[in-house]
Amino acid sequence: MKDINEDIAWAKINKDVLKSLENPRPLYWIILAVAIAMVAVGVGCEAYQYRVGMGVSNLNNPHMWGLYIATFIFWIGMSHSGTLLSAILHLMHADWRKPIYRFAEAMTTFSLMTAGLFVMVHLGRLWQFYYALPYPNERGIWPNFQSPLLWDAMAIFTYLSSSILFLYVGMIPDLAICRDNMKDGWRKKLYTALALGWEGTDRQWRNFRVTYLTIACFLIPLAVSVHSIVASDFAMSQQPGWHVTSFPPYFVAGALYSGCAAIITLFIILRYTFKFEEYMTLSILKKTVRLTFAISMVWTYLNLIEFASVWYGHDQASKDVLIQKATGVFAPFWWMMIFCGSIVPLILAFKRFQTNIPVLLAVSLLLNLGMWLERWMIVAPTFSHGYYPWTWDNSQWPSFVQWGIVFGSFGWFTLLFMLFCKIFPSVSMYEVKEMVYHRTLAKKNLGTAKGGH
Amino acid sequence: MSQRHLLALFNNFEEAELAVKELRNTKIDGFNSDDDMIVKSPIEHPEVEEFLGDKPVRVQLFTLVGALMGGLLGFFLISGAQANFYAQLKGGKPIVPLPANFVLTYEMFILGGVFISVLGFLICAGLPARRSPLYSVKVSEDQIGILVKSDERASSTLKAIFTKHQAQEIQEEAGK
Amino acid sequence: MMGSSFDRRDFLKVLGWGGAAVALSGCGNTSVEDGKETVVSYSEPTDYMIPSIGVYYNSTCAQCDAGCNINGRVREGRVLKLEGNPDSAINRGKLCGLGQAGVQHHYNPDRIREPLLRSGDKGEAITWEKAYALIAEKLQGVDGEEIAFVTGGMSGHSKVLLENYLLSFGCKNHFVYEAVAPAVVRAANEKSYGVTMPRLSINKAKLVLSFGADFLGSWISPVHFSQQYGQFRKGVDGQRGILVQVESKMTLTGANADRWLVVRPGTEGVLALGLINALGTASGDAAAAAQGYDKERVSKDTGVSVEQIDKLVELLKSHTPSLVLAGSAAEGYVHGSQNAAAINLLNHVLGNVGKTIEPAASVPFPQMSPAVGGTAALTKLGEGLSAGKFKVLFNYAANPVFTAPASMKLKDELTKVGFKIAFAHYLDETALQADLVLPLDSALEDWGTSVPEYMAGDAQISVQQPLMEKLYANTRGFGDILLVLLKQRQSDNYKDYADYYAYLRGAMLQNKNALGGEGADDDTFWNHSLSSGILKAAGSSAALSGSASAAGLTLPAPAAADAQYPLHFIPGVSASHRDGRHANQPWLQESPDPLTTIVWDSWVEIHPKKAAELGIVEGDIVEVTSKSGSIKAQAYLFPGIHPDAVSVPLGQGHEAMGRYAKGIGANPFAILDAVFDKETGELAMHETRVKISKTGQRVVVVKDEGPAGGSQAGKKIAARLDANHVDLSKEA
Amino acid sequence: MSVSNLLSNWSEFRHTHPVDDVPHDPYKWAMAVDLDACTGCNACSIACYAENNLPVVGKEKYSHGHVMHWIRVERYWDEDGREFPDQGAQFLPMMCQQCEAAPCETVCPVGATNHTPDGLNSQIYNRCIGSRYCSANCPFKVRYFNWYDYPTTDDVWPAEMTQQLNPDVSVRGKGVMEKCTFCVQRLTVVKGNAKSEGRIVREGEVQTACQQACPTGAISFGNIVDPESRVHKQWQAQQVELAKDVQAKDTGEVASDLRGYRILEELRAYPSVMYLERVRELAPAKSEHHSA
Repeated sequence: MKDINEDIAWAKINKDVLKSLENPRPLYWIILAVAIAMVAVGVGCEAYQYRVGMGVSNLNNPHMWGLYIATFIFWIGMSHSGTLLSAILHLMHADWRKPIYRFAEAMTTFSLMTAGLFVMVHLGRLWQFYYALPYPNERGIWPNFQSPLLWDAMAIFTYLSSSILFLYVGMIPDLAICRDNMKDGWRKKLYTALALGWEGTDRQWRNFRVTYLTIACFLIPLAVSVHSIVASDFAMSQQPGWHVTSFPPYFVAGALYSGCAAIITLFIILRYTFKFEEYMTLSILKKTVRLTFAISMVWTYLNLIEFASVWYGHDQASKDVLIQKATGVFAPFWWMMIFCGSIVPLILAFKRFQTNIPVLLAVSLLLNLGMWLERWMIVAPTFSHGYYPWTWDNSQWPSFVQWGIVFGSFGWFTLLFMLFCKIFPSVSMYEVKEMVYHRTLAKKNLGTAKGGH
Repeated sequence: MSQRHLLALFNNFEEAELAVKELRNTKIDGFNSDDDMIVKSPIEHPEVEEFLGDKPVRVQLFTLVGALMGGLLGFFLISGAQANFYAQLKGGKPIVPLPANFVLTYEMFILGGVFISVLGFLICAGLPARRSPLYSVKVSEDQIGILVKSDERASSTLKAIFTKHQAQEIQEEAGK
Repeated sequence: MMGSSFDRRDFLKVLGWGGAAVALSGCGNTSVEDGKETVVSYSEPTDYMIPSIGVYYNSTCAQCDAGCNINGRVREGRVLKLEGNPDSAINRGKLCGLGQAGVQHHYNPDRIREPLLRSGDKGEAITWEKAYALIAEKLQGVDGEEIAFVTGGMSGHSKVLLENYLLSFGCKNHFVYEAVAPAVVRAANEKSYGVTMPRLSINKAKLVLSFGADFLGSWISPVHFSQQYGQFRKGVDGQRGILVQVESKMTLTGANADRWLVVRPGTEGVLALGLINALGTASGDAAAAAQGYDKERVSKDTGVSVEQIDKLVELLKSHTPSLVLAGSAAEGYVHGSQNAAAINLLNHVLGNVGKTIEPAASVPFPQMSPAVGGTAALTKLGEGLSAGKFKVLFNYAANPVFTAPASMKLKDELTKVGFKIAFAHYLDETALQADLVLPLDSALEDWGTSVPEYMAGDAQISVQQPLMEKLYANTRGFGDILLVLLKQRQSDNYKDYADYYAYLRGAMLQNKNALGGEGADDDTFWNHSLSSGILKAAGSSAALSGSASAAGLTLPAPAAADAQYPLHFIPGVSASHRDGRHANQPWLQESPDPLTTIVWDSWVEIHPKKAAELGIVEGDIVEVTSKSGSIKAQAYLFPGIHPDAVSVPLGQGHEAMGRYAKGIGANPFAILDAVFDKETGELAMHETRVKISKTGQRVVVVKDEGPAGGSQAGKKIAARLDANHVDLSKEA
Repeated sequence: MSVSNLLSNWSEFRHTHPVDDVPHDPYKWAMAVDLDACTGCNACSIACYAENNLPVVGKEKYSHGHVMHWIRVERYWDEDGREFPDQGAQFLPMMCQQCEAAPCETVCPVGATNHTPDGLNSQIYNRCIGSRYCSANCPFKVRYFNWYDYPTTDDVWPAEMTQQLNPDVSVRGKGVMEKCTFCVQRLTVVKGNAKSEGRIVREGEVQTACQQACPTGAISFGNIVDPESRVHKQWQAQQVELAKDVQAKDTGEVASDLRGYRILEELRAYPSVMYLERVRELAPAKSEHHSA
């Protein structure tokens, strides 16, 4: 299988990546237009809901959260892939991450920004959202620091800001390349400002390495904590089906899973759109696919653990919720989730499918669908079948407003991502060079190849 | 005596390494190899540290301070707010619930660590910086640059060393 | 101030004390309110109107005929909430949901605000002068027999004025029409006990056996009975009261019974006689009447098992005194009077008469005592209408166009009347047929007195007083209107009374000695009357006739199945909606029906077994067809109903009235067959037979109950204990 | 100063307020509902609408589960497969249970729902941002969210009907959570009166709207700290203790004639509402199938 060509000229790397910043193909504009249209749908729905009231979403008592929080978890989950690829694999010196970690990190940032929107969207009084911020005020009123929702807000803020910093710090050498290669214009100014005067001096590199490593070290526990805290929204509550000890690891596994699946999807799309075949090689894809398969099995295992612990436990209410999931009104979606999340990834175990682009695209989309369903199946059945039988409710379904906003969120993510790809290099040039350099060195040391570039 | 800047570009890291080593080993009048020499490279070369001499990195210090400050700030801000706001009684919970507060303390620990590390990075790396007088876009592409500052009298010696090690290009500019 | 021509007897009659065995003192001061109370300074507030401080005024609830005494909270001149008057013997500080909703009647946005004169299909607002002139004009030269006055149940001084007004024409056509009233039971009581409305002491009974009397929901005086029920459950002499309800469709009372016995519709009397037979303590004609009603036959006829009859007999023997009640489910048949008589006979046999059934006090002023009615009046009205007898028809506090069976074609018959005047709060179905609609004050802005039909304690007259200023300048109290009309007829007799308030005050002061005001000066007495809201009258109570007479008591064999209309139709009477006059009060619409938890709609109750047979599931729109018509409503599977019966609640299905009532549900009055009780001529409400068919439509039933239905899913939510485990009389 | 405050009052702050060792003093409002007396008539619910300015949402919104009744009367049937419910139905008025360790309180991100010193579970409408986490975590689902702006919705309060609104209770706009308050506006008034007279509120001085309306007197309400109060006596007689999650009745160590219980007590929310079991005569057949 073709991997990155070690003989590739460094200047060509620069040229190829920088090319992706210019002259968008028509396909790019089409995607952008579709994304904007989707955002418009979401914004319209939200404006309607804002004006008329949350009732138009057809949420009700007991269905308090519906798709909003389900999709919120979904996007939070997506964000974990970037951290996985850049931080964890960075620490593990897995150099194959290098051509793809940049867009994965961007994905982290943008999916967090999308997830944050859902926190806002689900608020009954969006215009008072700042009450949840801990700002000093004359009356001495603070938010409730005991609320997992506040932890959530804090964790997301920390995660988002750290991810942006991580993304940015890691991009500084590339921004300098952009600066050096741009003609005058707004781009030149932008890159000049953002590159902070980076010249690749030994002092800069020295501090850069330590800082990058340090942030990576912080990001890993942070990522775990973020999704654990999101899981705490549920696990710390008292509701049957949510009050589950294994929720935090289950959520983290689910997050990595959906993130990896999304990386496969975006990998394929970027590879095609920007003609990055030389960098986003099939060998990298294969590794990503194998990683995804492994995580899918972890997820499946945690799923089974959860079911089993509920099933063999004494909490009848939780058991009822589980039975309800498998047999009630949500059963089609629940079984679909099992199918997409645990059965479909088995395809990835077969070598010939690990590099089959059309199959992988389809599979990765199905995996994401499964993971989205998983989040919905966490949120909705518990609401519909809680502790109090009188208020059970399985007849209310999300209205077009909920669907519209969920739909819009995908447009929003795509929009941010597409803009990013045209403004910032989505493949890390300096790290690809490093990768090539180190591989060359390794080969040279083995005496199998001549060095130099 | 006026100062001069010289930037030599090398195609190859090994050649640059040899040039640096020679510069450091050669006693040249009007040139201090510890302070007046900067290596610029398109990628990170950890080996540079070995041949450029021991230059400590202090970002970790910022990290430590930042993380500790973040954690402490978080804990005391939260506990203090809770302790001064009596209306927020939560049935069945103490006014200052430690386990709950540890979560945010932890988040603040990380937030402080990351933010101050980045601040430390900027300070230690001297960023944002004014661009140095001699720069070539080649160093962000594929060449290694060695920027030296010396008295005018030393420049010819330096040039000779660079040329010896197959420097592709030598730029020269009067310092201020 | 009294003219010499003004005869003392007439004077008494004018004021409502005619027939009163009381001495009258001299004339009182009838000064008119000078209006200074209407000017309020908030900077120097009077003690009854301090901003932000609520003050409470006593009055009388007009939402149903129980006549509970209420206590209205008024703040800044607005009445906000109604509570029960704690000093009332009727409701003792309590108030039902229907009573609570009285404020929504008062503030209802759909109230009529101007007198309306028919002009084509529209009502044209006119002045009161014009309206009065018009009435005078239309009554010119009309004979007393050509006037019809339809009202609901009435009492107190408005009844006095009305009777006097009709008397001025020599008119005897006062049709007291109550669509939902225990009229047959009244007649049966009269026969069995010698009084129509004896005092019932549920709280003294150790066992209450109710044949379809929904005394906790809608029967006679539910708030009073609910209070008694509370005591009854705590137990008498350490023995907890047991409630057994016999009916074909579960009422709210049935839902609270220890034992709910479902009987074949119409066989309540059979069961009563069967119990007499099984008790074996009866003698004379009671024993004779029960002759042949052995357990097996009774069980076969009624569908109640022999074991249950045995258990019931055992309970009746061990729990004395008991109380047997005949309710609307028993009386609603062609043989309703017989049913009620048989049930009342059981009280005699059990020796309850005089123990739990006692004579009620009655006010010594027959002119003021309640004029009660039923549906028999409707028949007479219908006859008069179809004969084209009436030139002028007045309608007050009744909605016959809505509540009369459609087969009587009352709406069409009304067109034969020359001029129809409706006193109304809303443009309801009857008001829409009128030529002149006179807007009434709400009960919370009007003056009045009333005498409850069911006298819970000592004889009392309840005072109704405005709790706030009138909302609309052009509404009038019924008493005020009558006074004006009376002045048109007999100006001399009434010329001293500027308005109904002056009349009431004058009337009360005239008789203050008999109303507990002896020795008090007029103002003190009057203020006391208003502040207490209740005037105790030295009442008398007729003795009950102690002997059980079962003469002429024969019950028909259970009705044979009707092949074409196989199901009994049971119109449900709910505590909130009664005959439908309150359908425009949104709290009542949104308050779930206690048993089905359905809101804002009608429904067809059908037993799950029957539903399975017919392939009906919840939410199916079914058509209920009788000989007289059909209605469509959503099906609700309800275990508390006889499988051969279906039930639709009354009160919905308005085509007019207001925004909250119009177009909601279906009106079961429309499909009632015009079949009457043989003795009293009352409409046999439960006698209609129907068939049901699916229409193919299905809706989601809007109700509070969730998909779990009435299940607690194995959780301890509403827990229950067996009676032999506890002694409630010891509890705090 | 927060840190000194924190340090000086540390031990106090570490109390688990108020369940174990810090009793409410001088007030702790509590309720007892006698299901044996409750007839399911709904008077309580309508009285609550009148007292607390609850919006009437109408059929359409009711069908979507947007009803706002702070006290709802639930109707349960026996589940023993009988053809007819020959022991009647079971009714249960359900309102906010004012839990001592309320699951809703801890999760509110902005602290809009808190525990008051007199043991109520308060809701601050102005502070609420509508995250609905409280309701999500409420086992009884007795919190009601303003899905629409009811004051401006057609036919909820037409201009005429606004005059009925109780000025002591704010009308809630869209996006805030609300629930039963134990008629806190009434409590505030009597507490103020009592304070100005230098005493505590006496038994019988205040009633909740539902209690006041209830025709059978099934609801009793009062200050459970006051030994004279009926609620105190009832709880004591039933051996139900506020801060316990297993009562004498459940342990089986005492006579079985106790009928006080709290709903979903095993969740350790410590509700302030005690229910008294409904009592019924044994049915002649299938008597063992009662659903307690």
